[in-house]
Amino acid sequence: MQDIQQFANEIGLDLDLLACIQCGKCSGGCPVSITTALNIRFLVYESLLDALPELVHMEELWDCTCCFTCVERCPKDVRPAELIITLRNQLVESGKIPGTIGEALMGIFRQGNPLGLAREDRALWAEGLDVKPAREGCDTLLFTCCYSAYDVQSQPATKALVRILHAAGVDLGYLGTEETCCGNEVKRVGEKAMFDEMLVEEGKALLESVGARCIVTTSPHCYNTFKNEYGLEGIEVLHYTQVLARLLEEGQLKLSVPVEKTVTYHDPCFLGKQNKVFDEPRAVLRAIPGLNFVEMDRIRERSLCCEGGGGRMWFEGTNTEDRLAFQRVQEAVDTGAEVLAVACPFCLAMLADAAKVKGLEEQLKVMDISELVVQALGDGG
Amino acid sequence: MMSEKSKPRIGVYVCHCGTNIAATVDVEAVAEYAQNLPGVVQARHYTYMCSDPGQTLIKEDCRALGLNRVVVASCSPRMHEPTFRAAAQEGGVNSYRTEMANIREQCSWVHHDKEAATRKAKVLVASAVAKVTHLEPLEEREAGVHPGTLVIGGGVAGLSAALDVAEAGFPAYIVEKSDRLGGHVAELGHTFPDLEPTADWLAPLIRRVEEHPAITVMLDAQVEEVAGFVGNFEVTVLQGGQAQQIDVGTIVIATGYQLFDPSRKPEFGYGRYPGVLTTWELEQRLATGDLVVAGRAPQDVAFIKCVGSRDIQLGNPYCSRVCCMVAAKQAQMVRQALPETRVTVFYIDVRAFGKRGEEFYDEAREAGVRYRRGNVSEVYRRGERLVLRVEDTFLRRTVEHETDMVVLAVGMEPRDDTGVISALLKLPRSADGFFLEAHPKLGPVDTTTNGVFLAGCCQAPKDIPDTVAQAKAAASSALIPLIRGTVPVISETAIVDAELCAGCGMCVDVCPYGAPALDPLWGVSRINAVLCKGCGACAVTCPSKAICLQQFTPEQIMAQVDVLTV
Amino acid sequence: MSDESFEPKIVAFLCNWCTYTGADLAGTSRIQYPPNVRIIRLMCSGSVDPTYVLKALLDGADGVLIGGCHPGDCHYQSGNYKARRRIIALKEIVKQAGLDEERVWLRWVSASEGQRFADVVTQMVGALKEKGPNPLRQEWAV
Amino acid sequence: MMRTVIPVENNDVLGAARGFLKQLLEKEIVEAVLAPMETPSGSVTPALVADPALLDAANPFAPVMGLNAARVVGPVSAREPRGRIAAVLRPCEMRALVELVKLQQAALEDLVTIVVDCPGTYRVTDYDAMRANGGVNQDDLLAAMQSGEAAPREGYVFRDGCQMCEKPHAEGADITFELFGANLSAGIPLSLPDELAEKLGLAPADGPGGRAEVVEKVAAARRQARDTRFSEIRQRLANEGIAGVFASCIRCHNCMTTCPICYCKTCLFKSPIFDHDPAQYLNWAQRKGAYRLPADTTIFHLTRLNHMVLSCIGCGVCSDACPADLPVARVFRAVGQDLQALFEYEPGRSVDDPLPLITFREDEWTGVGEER
Repeated sequence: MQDIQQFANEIGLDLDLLACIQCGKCSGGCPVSITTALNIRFLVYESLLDALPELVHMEELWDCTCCFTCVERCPKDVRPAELIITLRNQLVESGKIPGTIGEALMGIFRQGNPLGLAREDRALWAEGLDVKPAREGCDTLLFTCCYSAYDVQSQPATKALVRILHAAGVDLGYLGTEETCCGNEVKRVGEKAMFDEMLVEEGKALLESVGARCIVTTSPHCYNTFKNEYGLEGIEVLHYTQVLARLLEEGQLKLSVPVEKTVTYHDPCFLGKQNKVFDEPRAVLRAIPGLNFVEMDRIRERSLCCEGGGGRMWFEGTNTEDRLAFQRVQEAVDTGAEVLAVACPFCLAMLADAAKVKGLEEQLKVMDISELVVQALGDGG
Repeated sequence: MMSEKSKPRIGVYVCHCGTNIAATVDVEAVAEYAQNLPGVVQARHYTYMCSDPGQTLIKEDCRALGLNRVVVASCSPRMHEPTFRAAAQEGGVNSYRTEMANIREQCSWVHHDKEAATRKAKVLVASAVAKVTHLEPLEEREAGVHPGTLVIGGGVAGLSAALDVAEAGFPAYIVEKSDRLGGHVAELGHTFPDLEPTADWLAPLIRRVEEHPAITVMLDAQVEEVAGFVGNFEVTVLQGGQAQQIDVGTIVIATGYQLFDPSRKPEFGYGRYPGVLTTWELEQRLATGDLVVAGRAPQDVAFIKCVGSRDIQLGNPYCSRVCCMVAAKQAQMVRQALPETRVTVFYIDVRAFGKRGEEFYDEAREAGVRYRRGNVSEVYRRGERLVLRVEDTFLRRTVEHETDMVVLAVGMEPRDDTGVISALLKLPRSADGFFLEAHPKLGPVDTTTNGVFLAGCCQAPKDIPDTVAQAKAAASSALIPLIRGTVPVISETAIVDAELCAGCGMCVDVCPYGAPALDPLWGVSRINAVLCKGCGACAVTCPSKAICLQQFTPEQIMAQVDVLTV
Repeated sequence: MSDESFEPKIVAFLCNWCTYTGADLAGTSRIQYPPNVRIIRLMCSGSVDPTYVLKALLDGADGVLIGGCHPGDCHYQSGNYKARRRIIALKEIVKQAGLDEERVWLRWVSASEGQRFADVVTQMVGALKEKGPNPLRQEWAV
Repeated sequence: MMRTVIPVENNDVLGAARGFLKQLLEKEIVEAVLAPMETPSGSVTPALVADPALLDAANPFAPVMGLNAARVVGPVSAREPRGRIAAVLRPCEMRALVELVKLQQAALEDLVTIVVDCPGTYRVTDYDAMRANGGVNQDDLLAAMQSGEAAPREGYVFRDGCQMCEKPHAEGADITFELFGANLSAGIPLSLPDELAEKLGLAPADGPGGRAEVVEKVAAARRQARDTRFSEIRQRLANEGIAGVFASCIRCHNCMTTCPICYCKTCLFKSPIFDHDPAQYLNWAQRKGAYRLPADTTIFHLTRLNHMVLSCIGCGVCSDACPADLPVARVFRAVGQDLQALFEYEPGRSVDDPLPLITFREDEWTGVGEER
């Protein structure tokens, strides 16, 4: 136990194994605890007793999505998910990690993105949008998630966001090909050294060098790590839904074209549970004229994870049959919604894919909030 | 310069406090060091100085060696100063010529490094020796007592305390914020561990209180201000916009608790799903017999325990102590009312302490209540029913338990107005927000304010028998000054050297108690010792030190400073 | 100052009701803090005579801590408010006199703030280590 | 208050002033007058004068200050039974009196205060030397009050305290002699309560205008002189520390004895608290390697600062009294300036201003002590 606890402390995690009373709050709330062999409560127990099996045989360690439901709810503040990150770090040190995760890390190392696509192509999505290079100085720095930049499924949302911000008169800048993966997932798959030395150290200097007042991220994952882990000084970090909510409230952004759709919203774990941003995305949706907003049953703190976090974008998981995203799109359909709105490129990918697999594509369109907002812009967009 | 008579002959007694001190401080070395300090005649160390043999050691030394001053290096003076003062007095040394070096709370318990702790202990002993050298003998003093006790709060604790005070022949005044007596308990239909109807015993208790000639009940009333000190409290009570003053000798605080609001645990869907209720709400439902959920009797009822308790993230780290038994009680009652209904209690631990607690737990299981171990993580809806997502830790499997009614066993929290009472009576609160008792073991009903006592859940969560026991204990303690008729008042008052006093009157201006006044004939300050509380504000203000606070004179303090800066 | 071995000596004047009791609570809670502080118990922060503080500084104490009840909580109603003025005045005089007023700390610590007491001492020891020894300790001509 | 002018005949300003004082006795407005008096040997000292005839020796304009007369007003006014007395004071003495009233060392109830605008004063030693060598330029000084350009006699200087005194004008008294801006040969302008004027048979008369401007001119020059001294002494304090500045103190306590504010019957530093055992001195010498004697000089000055600097009204007699010629007044005035600003306290302004260290406000300095 001591070794694991000490190792966790050394890599800067707040894990507190000794506080655990084995109540099961963590495992009971863990979204993958029913569908996979992962039992976080039992892992803590085994750690306390120095009775962990060989880590390499525990493929379920990679099932954790780092949604941090366990961390949020643990009555003793054990921070159970950090045990998994600790164990993943040990696996990374010994080089025993799933191949697809290794490839993603290599992609980040070589090209600055987990998809392994060419760095020079990072800004291709922005062609024709006339986004100002951040180096020319800007009030607001746009930071795109690697998926927002490269993934064709996400790019429409990215473009929409730029159009909206321009329409609201935001002085927006973009780092273009200088931009590199934020590393939120890198940290969570256990590559602590790469996260600290390569991503934070260089990324922090890069972001601060722009001199922007605030950073707006497309992804809750980038938002989370910039806000809570980078130690950025003098820069406000905001998720784009927070920026839009603020612009709407201050009257700088005006939505005039009705979007006559019934829409429900899925809370991303890194935005909702972990950073308590629940109201802004809803406020933005409610501000769209004509839009009929409906809620699912499991929302806010009880939102169901899409299974895209914690490295799961790069690792299928041990149960490909029974995915949480399948349940989630069904829940959305049950509300009568035509659109499942999301605020995260990972959620978009996971849920859109699930709708396709489940044959619900006709009934339910998975869209980013910015894609809905841009429709409401009218001529300005 | 010291006269021969008062030339210091000091005894120094270093306590091991078992291993509490001795494990971290080399007590032998401290005693050896003390032996060479100026004025020290004898220095000893002993396992427990506060024990009978320890005190005897001091008394015998005082007589045999002709000591005139005693230093005890042990725990905080807040703990045992009265003990050692009494021991010295019995040995023939004026009790005010004792001084304690706090080498436990402020040394051995807060430092690991034995060498550094020993060094510090030596310095603290030297400081105490320096101070005791300058201490003068003082007389014990007493003041009269207003016969009567104020009881704040008219719940079970307040009722029990008031009744005991009144039965002893003294007036008791109950000040109750609401419009009725009985507190939370009056809203309970039945009580554990015997399922007795509450009204069977509460109503007679309330009647006895209401009819007692020595008890004054003030409903819709609040304490507005408290002045004075033990034996002589002047309490202003506000009732119906009217302020009235009550003079009492002692005060019992019995303000109770408030229930945890489970909307602070959003994962349970309280306030969102009509089928999710608190144990408090179920109590009312059981009283009326209305257990219908969604139009029908529930086929399945699930209890969730420790809601709002044992939770560091909420700032409620404590166990609320009654929820396990409340759940066992209500689970049994649901089984009685709806014999076909499956009743499951989800728990982390079952705490069935107390008389008949474990038996009551047995009875619940015998009545068919299922106990499953697991802290429910989440509640959501599936069709018409509710689902508890929980790991049954014995099965080592997370399950979805479908149910119709979820009962949250909500814990106790300090009342929101605890701070108001705390400010009125200068009572410290423990980190959890409840009132802090003077000592966790030896003074569980006392407070740091003399003459003010705690009863019931305002001090910490507890059940009815414990509440009544504490209330009766508080009443007994509150009666001591009333029965004695006098209270000791501090001897460490300010005194004036009229030769030095220039009559500037600044002492008069700074004293909050009106103790000093300028003598109209001589133009010098005089202290009314009865009014003096010994704060020392006048002494600091006086530039020539014509006023000094006895036991804290400049000579004494400067001698300590001198030793401590070495 | 880079003298690693320097251990500052702090003389603390603590009010009996709040800070002294808070220091006791740090003890009963077994909260560890550096052993550099030596406590003198007074009844009230309002009875800390500036002359004591001056004496400690001139004798060479590296720091002087005055501890009392938070505003509004004084056992004697207003002793801490008077202390606040007096210590502010004293620190200004100490500064003007060319001495180091940053060696004098006034902190409110309640009876229930054992952790705060430990934190204050820890911070103060850290700050004094940064400063190095009180030069007056070696100064004979004062 | 009424403004009037006392007539001056044959340029005898002093005679007119003496006449005014005599009237106070003759008309039984007071039973005695406390005023600076010329002794038969020619020195000047305050005296309590009951016989009007003796007021021929009074000299309210004598430019010399050995002590602050507020110190002697106390004993004759503080307690009942007492007589009704008029006291002739300089502005700095009036300010000291206000502080002493707050400290209950003097009382205004049966006192008529008379304050005279002050061009500056000499130290006693200089005054005596001048008398022996060609006389004191008192008349020149009075004549120069009109322009505010009164200068010391060549070869002499005003007291250091006077040179940095930015409040040389009379105010806050019952009767004020408003010399600044006045052509005194034409009469002495003064203000006094209507009832007093009536008893004295004085009619309202507008004196010359322009007093405020002259006062401001003098004050401005003094402020400049003061600030130069303050910055010099602050620099020294910062460099040498107070122990350095007062290194040659012989602890004679003269500064404390002459200080009008230091009212203690017995100074703390003369009490047993600072009467250490012989062994203690050895102990300290061993601890520090050496120990300065007489001991406790630095803590004496620091404690005195602590006790009275907020009330320091800047008369400067402490410096004059120092046999070691230490800049006591400069130190006290410089430190006092900061402390008084900190507490927004102006000593000597009004008996209604509470002494800063015996009062408080709950809502002040709320962050102090709460630092995390």
